[in-house]
Amino acid sequence: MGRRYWEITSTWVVILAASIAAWSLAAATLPVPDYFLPPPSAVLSAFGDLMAKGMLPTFVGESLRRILLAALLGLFVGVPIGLLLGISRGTADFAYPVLNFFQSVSGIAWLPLLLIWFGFGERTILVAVNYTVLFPVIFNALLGVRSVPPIYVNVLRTLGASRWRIVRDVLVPGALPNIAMGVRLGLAYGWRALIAAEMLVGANGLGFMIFNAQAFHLTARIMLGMGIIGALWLALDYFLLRPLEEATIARWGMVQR
Amino acid sequence: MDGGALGLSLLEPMKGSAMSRLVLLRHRSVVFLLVMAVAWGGWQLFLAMTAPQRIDPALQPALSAGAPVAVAVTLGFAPENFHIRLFQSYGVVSGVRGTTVLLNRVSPDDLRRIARYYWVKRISVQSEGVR
Amino acid sequence: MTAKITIRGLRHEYVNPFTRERVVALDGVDLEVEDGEFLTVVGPSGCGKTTLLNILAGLLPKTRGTVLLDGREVTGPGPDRGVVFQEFAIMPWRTVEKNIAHGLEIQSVPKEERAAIVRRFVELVGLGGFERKYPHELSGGMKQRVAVARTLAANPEVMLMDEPFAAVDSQTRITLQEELNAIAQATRKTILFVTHSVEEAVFLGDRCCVLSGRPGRVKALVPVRIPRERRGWKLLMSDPTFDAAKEKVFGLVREEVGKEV
Amino acid sequence: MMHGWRGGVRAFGRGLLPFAIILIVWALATRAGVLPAIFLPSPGDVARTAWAMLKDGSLWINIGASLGRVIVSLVVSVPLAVGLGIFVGLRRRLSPVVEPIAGFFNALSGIAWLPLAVTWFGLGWVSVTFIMFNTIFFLVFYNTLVGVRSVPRIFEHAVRTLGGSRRHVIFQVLIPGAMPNIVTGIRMSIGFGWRALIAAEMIATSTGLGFLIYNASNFHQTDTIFVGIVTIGILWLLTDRLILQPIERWTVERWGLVSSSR
Repeated sequence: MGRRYWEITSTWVVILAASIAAWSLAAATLPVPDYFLPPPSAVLSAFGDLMAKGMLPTFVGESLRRILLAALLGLFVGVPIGLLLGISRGTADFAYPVLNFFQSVSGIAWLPLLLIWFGFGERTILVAVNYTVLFPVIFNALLGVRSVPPIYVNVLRTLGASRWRIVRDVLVPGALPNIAMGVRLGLAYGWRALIAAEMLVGANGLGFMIFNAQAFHLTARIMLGMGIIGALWLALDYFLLRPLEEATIARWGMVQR
Repeated sequence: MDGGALGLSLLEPMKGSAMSRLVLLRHRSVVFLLVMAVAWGGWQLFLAMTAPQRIDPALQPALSAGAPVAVAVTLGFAPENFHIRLFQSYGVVSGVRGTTVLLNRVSPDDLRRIARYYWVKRISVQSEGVR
Repeated sequence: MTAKITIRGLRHEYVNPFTRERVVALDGVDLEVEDGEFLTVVGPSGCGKTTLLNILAGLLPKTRGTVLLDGREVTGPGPDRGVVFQEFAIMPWRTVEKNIAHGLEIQSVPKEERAAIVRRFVELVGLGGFERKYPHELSGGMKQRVAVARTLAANPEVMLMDEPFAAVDSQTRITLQEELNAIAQATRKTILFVTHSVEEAVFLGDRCCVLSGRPGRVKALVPVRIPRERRGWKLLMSDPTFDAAKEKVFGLVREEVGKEV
Repeated sequence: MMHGWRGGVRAFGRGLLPFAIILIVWALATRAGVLPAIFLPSPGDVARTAWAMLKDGSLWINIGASLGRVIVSLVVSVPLAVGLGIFVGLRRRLSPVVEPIAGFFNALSGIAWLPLAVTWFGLGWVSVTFIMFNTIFFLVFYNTLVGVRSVPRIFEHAVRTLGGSRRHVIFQVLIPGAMPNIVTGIRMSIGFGWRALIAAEMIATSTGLGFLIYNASNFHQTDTIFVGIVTIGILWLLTDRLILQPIERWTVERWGLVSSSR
């Protein structure tokens, strides 16, 4: 196995070096205008430039603030709503088709309407992103409660548990894996909706950064922005979202559905 | 959606099997949050401390008086649209001279906020800056 | 008469890829299995029973020693050594029929012949009527019957079984043991059966090979002189020869349980 | 739980009940004049506009444009992504390295590519289709790759002890074993693909549902926006029922493998 570890890192080095070399070569030789494919060095200098001008921290800061706000809202508002809807069969059957429909219409599709209601401002972005995050969270929390195997509920009933205890000891823990998945899915949609909303509304943020850079043919900034968008999501996902999901599944070893 | 669908195993290809996944798991996300908090806090502290150096002493009386002032904000580079829009949120941008932005009717509090931007070189009284 | 399986001076070490720690699982194993013999292998947990079986199956490269089947060195997995895994390992995306026929498909046995063989083994393991079902629709016991039928259908020289009945309830376990006994009698196959249950080892085996604690080596070979025909569940209840053999093997294993290194 | 078509009708009816109630509440709110029509048109207005757009064909054109892009992108990128995902997944040495890279592009796929696409292909359907293509491709490719690499080794051992060669292992174990992940990848790629399409159509093209509703908002035609949004919702549910669930039922559910829910 040890050999494989070295083998993987060496393949890594080879692939990275080769792709950077190919990129620089293509940038230098391809018969296209410069702004079509800036070399890696141009992206690095764009990074230095945007840091020196204090623009990059603002763009990253704005985007992160919005997505983390949506995450908090999703967790502390979306999850409770989903659980409440899921607990009683009546509301669950009523809410399921509605939630399914509204979840399928992404936040971005609502953007034109939001522009009319809230205009080209921060509020439109926040509503669009939070809508995109909230519905998958609520939908999956409801799904989670409904998918708890009835055997657990019956066991507690035989022990004379009250409805509240059944909710606390079975329905909520049982729904956790779905809740974690719903949060991850919601934020994945939300992150993309945020980038799109920032492009359309033109407020500071990574979406705006790459969209605005395109207008001035600053392709190096576009590539830098894209790299950061991808890297930020991976960091958020790896450090916050996957642990959330693994903690719920790992603890109970439950397989969803 | 299974756990791996959107994530990746870039940073954990060869995890030691000795430590149980759960301990490592909690460790990883808590460290991330701590590092972010400390970095953010340190950064704000750094900005707060370096801010006064950027304000020209001549502006002190106007600041203590509490009335809006007209200032010249000198940057280390020619301002882009981004900076102009930023300054417009603090006062009225009356002109740009190379790397200096002329900003009128800035309240003392806003002035201190502008001074916190690390990319701002110096904030001086406008008349003197214009000559 | 040369032995079906000959093992001489077999040693196997596991190297932990991260900590470089070396664990000796088997050391100095010498064993011969006669043709048509039903040999059960039993020992304390961690004595390398499954390692021995995996090496015989060719799934695990040995560190040192020779392993021969009909005189030929064992290098990799092959149809001559059929394996029944503890976790069944039958394909969830294939019906019972298709799973049993899997080996025959690989050896490109013609369709009609395949169907006939599959029908024979479906009856032999008592899965009549379940041919069209998918694994997730079967009980643990039935899944294991599919695995046994699949291995037998491929007509291997030797059948290697790695604690196949461990994950099955005790009632089904006894019926599976009786069925395996009947199959062994009918097919005269050479079978090497690894188990942690002493009773199962004595009930099934012509001989019981007791492995010592880690590093595993052959501690003793206890013959069970009971003809196959008489091996039924009544035997388990009260039979002096059976009880004597069981006690002997149990004693040998108990000695080893406390001694893991 | 419902048997036969009568059960189906009752379930369908029960499914529509909530929407009926919402319609009624919506109608009452607009009649009561809570909000000016510009903000919230009455269901009647929306229905009339919808009917008008259906009659003059403008709705069909945009539906056709959007659906066309979805179908083309799916037909092109799904087979390519599955094929490449399996090909890379089988390479012991290559796949552990490609997986994180694919993970990165997977995290980036979608609307973030728009500015670069517009730089390369300019405004228009090429850029939009490119966005659809890369959203679908990377999601399916990554999931296929992860799927092939996560098939339990025990199945490979089983086939090899039956005398199976590498060919048997690939076609009889790795590909079917990866199916749950591949199906998940396809389902997610449709979800993300639709969203990316609508956003891209708003920015980079002059046909399609995204453009329709964005353009309508410039002229404060709120009723057209509602028609567009409802159409998007319905199209999504159709693609989900007609494309996705048959695939899922035919492959994964039939084998009883756990295919993660939405």
